[in-house]
Amino acid sequence: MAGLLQTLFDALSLGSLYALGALGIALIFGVMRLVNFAHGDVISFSVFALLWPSIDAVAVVFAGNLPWFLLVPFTLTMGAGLAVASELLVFRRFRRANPATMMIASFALGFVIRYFLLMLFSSRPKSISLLPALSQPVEVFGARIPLLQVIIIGATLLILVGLTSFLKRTRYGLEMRAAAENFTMARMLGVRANRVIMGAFALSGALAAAIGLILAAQTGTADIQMGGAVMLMAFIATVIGGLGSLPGAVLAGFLLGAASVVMQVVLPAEARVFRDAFVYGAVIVVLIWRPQGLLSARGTKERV
Amino acid sequence: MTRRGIWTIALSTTALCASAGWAQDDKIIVGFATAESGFMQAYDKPAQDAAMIRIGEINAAGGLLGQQIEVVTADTKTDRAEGAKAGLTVVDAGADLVVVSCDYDFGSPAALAAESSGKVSFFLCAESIKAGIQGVGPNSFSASVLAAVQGATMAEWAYNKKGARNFYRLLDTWTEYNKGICDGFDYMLPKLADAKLVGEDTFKNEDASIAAQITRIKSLPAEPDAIMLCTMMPGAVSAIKQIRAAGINAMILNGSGVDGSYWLSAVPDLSNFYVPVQGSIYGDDPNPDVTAFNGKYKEATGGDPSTQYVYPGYVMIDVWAKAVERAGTTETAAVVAELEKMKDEPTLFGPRTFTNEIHHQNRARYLIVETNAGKPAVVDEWTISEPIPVADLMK
Amino acid sequence: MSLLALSNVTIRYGRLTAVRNVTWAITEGETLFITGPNGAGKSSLLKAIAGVVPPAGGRIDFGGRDITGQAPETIARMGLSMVPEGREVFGSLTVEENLLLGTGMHARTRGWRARAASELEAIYTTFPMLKDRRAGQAGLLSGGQQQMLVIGRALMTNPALIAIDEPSLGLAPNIIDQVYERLIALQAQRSLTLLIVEQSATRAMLVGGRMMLMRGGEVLLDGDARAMGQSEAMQSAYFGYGEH
Amino acid sequence: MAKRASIARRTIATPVILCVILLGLALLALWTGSKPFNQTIIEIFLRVILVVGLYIFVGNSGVISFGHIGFTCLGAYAAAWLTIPPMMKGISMPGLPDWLMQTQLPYWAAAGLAALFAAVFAAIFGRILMRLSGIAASIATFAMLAMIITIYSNWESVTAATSSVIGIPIVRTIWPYLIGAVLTVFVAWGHAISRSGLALRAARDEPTAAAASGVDIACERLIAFTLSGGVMGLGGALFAHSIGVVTPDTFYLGLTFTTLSMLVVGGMGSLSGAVLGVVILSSLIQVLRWLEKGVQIGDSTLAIPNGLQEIALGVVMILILVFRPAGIMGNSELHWPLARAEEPGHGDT
Repeated sequence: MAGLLQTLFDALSLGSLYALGALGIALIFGVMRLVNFAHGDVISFSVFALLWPSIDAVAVVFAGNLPWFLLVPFTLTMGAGLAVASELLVFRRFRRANPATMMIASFALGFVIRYFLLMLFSSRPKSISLLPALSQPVEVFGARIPLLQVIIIGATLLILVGLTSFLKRTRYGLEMRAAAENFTMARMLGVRANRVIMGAFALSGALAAAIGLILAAQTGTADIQMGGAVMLMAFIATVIGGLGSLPGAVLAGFLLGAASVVMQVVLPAEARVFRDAFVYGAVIVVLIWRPQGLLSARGTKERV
Repeated sequence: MTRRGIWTIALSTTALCASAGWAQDDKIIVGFATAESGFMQAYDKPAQDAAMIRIGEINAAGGLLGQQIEVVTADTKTDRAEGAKAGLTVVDAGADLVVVSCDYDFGSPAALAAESSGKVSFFLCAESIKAGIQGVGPNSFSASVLAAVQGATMAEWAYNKKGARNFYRLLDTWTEYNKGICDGFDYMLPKLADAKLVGEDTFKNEDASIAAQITRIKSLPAEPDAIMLCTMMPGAVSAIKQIRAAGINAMILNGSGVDGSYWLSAVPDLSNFYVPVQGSIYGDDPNPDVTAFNGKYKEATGGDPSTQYVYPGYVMIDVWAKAVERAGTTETAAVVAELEKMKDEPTLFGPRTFTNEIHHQNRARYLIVETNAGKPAVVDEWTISEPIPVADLMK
Repeated sequence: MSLLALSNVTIRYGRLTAVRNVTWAITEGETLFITGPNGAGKSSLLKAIAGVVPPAGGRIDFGGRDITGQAPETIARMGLSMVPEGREVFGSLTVEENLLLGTGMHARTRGWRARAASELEAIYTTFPMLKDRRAGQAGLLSGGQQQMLVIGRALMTNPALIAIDEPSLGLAPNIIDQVYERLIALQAQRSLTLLIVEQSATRAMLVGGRMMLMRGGEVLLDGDARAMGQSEAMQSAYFGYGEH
Repeated sequence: MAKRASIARRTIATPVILCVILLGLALLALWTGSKPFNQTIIEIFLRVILVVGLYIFVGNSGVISFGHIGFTCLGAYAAAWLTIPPMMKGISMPGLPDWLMQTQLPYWAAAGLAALFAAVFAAIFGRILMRLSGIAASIATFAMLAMIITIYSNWESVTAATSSVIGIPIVRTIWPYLIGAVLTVFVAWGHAISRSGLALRAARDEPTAAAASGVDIACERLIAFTLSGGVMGLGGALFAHSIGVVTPDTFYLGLTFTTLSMLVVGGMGSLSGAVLGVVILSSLIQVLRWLEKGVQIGDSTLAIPNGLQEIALGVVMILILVFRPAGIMGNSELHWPLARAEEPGHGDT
């Protein structure tokens, strides 16, 4: 029982990461059909933003020591800031470009960010102790769950609720949803493209930063590559969730998280190393079964 | 997104510089085909600095065979294809000894290039059996100790000194180094009466969360006495942090890859945590000369050694230079022969042995560093009862 | 004076030219039907007017200002509202949300909510059906209802001119009649200018007003719909008899 | 058929010019006589093979594939299986079937078989994946790559898992690589002007129209996918011989994005673009490395800080794409000077 509960928490907390990532990618994909490969690097960047540049092994923490109520907004702002900057400086130039071009551009941008960090911090992973209070276990129905897991799940739910109400209640949210479903039509109704896209980037950047915080708190490491793995999964989640469908992205994110946790649990030891092969196999199956994604937003034009 | 520097195309500069082939055989040249940039740089540079210190000492003492040792370098960019190029570059530049990257996977292309040009090559600190005869050829060596020895050492030591009986094995399948540690552990465990493996699991270094693996440990009837954790940075920190966060306080045994205090801040008050090292960077090495060396290193580089992986670089030049002195030439066959004669050759960081079947250490004296309440310190020293047979290493 | 004026507008997609040097103008309150067979360039023309496809040549003026190559939102904000082919409702949004989007351009001005509310009421009185479904997903509406919705949505922007692409596409005849009834009524009460693209000329002849016939990216005929109905020229032009 | 011949005559210039460029590089390498530079040119040829291989599918179908490097991996390991001395294989990869364990072929024969092997797998995967299109297809291909890599990184007994597979004979002369590249260019050209290639490009440009005129898009894609899979396999095999070691992670995202970037920067829809993308980006990197090492200008050395090379590279790539969103060549091809540039065989579509 306790074990089962534990597994449930494991699945949820991993799923949360993927869901947040998928959301961040889906938001941008929705409004401009951009597969943003720089997303992972925004994640890393917002973590490194907590450190002073230095290439020696020991991390020189600066903002990392802030109390959480300052730390969190600071990091989110960093992420959002970088994302918005990337839209202003790079992606705005690619409005009429085809998706492949945009994709490679985003990749090149991520490349630049990554090597920029590398230059400032060297390739050696830095260790930071974010919110150390979180790294001890708590009793939940007889299972000892790492407090962090509980918080991750809680925070994710909070973010999801917040984002949903933003999208549902506010004018801005309404325009964003409309734009995600059919950008041209929205514009023909006077929805200002740049405002919406900018908003999407800000949100997605903040989400990336949130992931960065979680990863950093969980792994205690700031690594130039840290965003990559999550971003890949998130990216896949966005697609099997249904292009431009935010709920789909979240759903798929949680499914992927659950899938890899469950596989880790049920597979026999010798097959366990092939876990990802099974996960990706499942992905292919899902794509064949529903190429348009689990919850595809009606009217989303296929343009990649 | 990738573990490595991405740009694997293109012409290496040094290529052109070296093109004219100004090989000058009246000089003794050490060529470093190592990573000056990218992922491996953080691992190659410290060892290379240590090597430079030894070279400096030798030159200060009148040089080798009465000649000053010169150094040429080429950047592998942490990339295999670039590595092959870098190897060829330093060979073209007349290197008598080709020093290649710490990691076998990244060092081998350069080492193979050296081998095919009949040069002696040394891996800075690769710890796979392949880093030598088995993976490159008869003229290739490694300056470090096999990963397997680390796993075996920890198992035997924990069994004898800590009374550990129930072991759990957690392997990060990312690199050969990680697998090597666990191979050594697997080799040693059956030799320990009534020690048993109560469970095992694998993860990937980049896994965002190893919660599932931890849950498996926690669902054991009883917490194991010791967890053999075969992994390396950066995943190691994450794994350790998550294990402790889940309330598992069992003894954690590691390879040397997690040595260093630079990451301990991530896991406040870490305790019951053991690492085998060739020498102590914490200023408490039983051998005062090691502490003295640490001082030299700080002078030279402005920082203390951050891990024990600094030391093999020093050992490497040390043993090679001795071999050259004894052979009275830098000619490959002679130097290799002298190296293979070395039996328990004393070095600053413990005895070294090379034979004609293995150019690596399949047995070595290790210091055991215990981290207690976040403070690492040498608590013991251990040498495995017998060398690990090459057959077991090759399996 | 003319509300919308095109001069020598040309539209190209890569190698192929969809519209060739088209020139015409609409005056306020007018109803203009553009008819013609598939690939005549009708829709391309509307897209260019709405700013979705930048014309390769020529110039478009609306309300006395040059809007050539302007962004769709800018044009919409000037009071030119477009109802594209295939209706394009936002399926995942509710009916009311779809309508509210129409007030996008007022979102910044103060008191837009109030205006939106009154606009909504107006639309609901015109299309009571929408009121019943206000909270339902727009994607679930029937074709006819969706057509009403997009027209309502266009009205929410309270435009000077509405351009509608194939309003009767895929609708049952009796529904089409309803749609047009509403359109005509609206035009009367709001002094709207209507620009309607239809495949078949018959509807235009029924409704009356000015009609234009396009083929191969060019305007062949332009005149009174009913009058044209009788003319032989119409027939031949439409069906391409007497090619030379 | 006469029509095809005329297309061939009209477009033959493109592959010829490209091959002349490649030959020029090879001669340059011989002239400098520097081993490292020779290796550098070999690497360029390898990239040409991979990027052109990618072009055969991506360029003609317009579907971005993240999976092709998987076939390179298959090819590289196939070459390893076929060329490593049996006793070494016995140690590192004991799980190999006996007949494979005993075979040891010359590298060129192995490369051929490796290409075939990769093509077969491409055909199998393609059969499943080609019904997808757009980004769904892209993700599916990536999932395929990830599967291949995961399996190859963990199948101890057959691929030696993550450890470097060693004992692959190293080929350091430039000719085999030149031949491989030239061959690839002509294969790509041949496919581009074949009925299938033309149909595929038509489907890329006007999907509905093509489907209406009875083009079986899935089938045409499958052909291109298989062909390019084979070429990628060839590239993998030669790659293995160029450095003598293979590991699965060599053939993952890094190489995938390197090759994709070169294709897109060069011009996704253009064979010349594929080749020029490699040559141009390669030389760009070379220049940047010079700067990084520092160049003598008068008596002062100008050097850019270490690590800036990659950053500059990324920035330049973005700039190229800003000013030429369709890549350097766009959709057009190299032609004899004065001859009008056009896509091969596009004259009659």
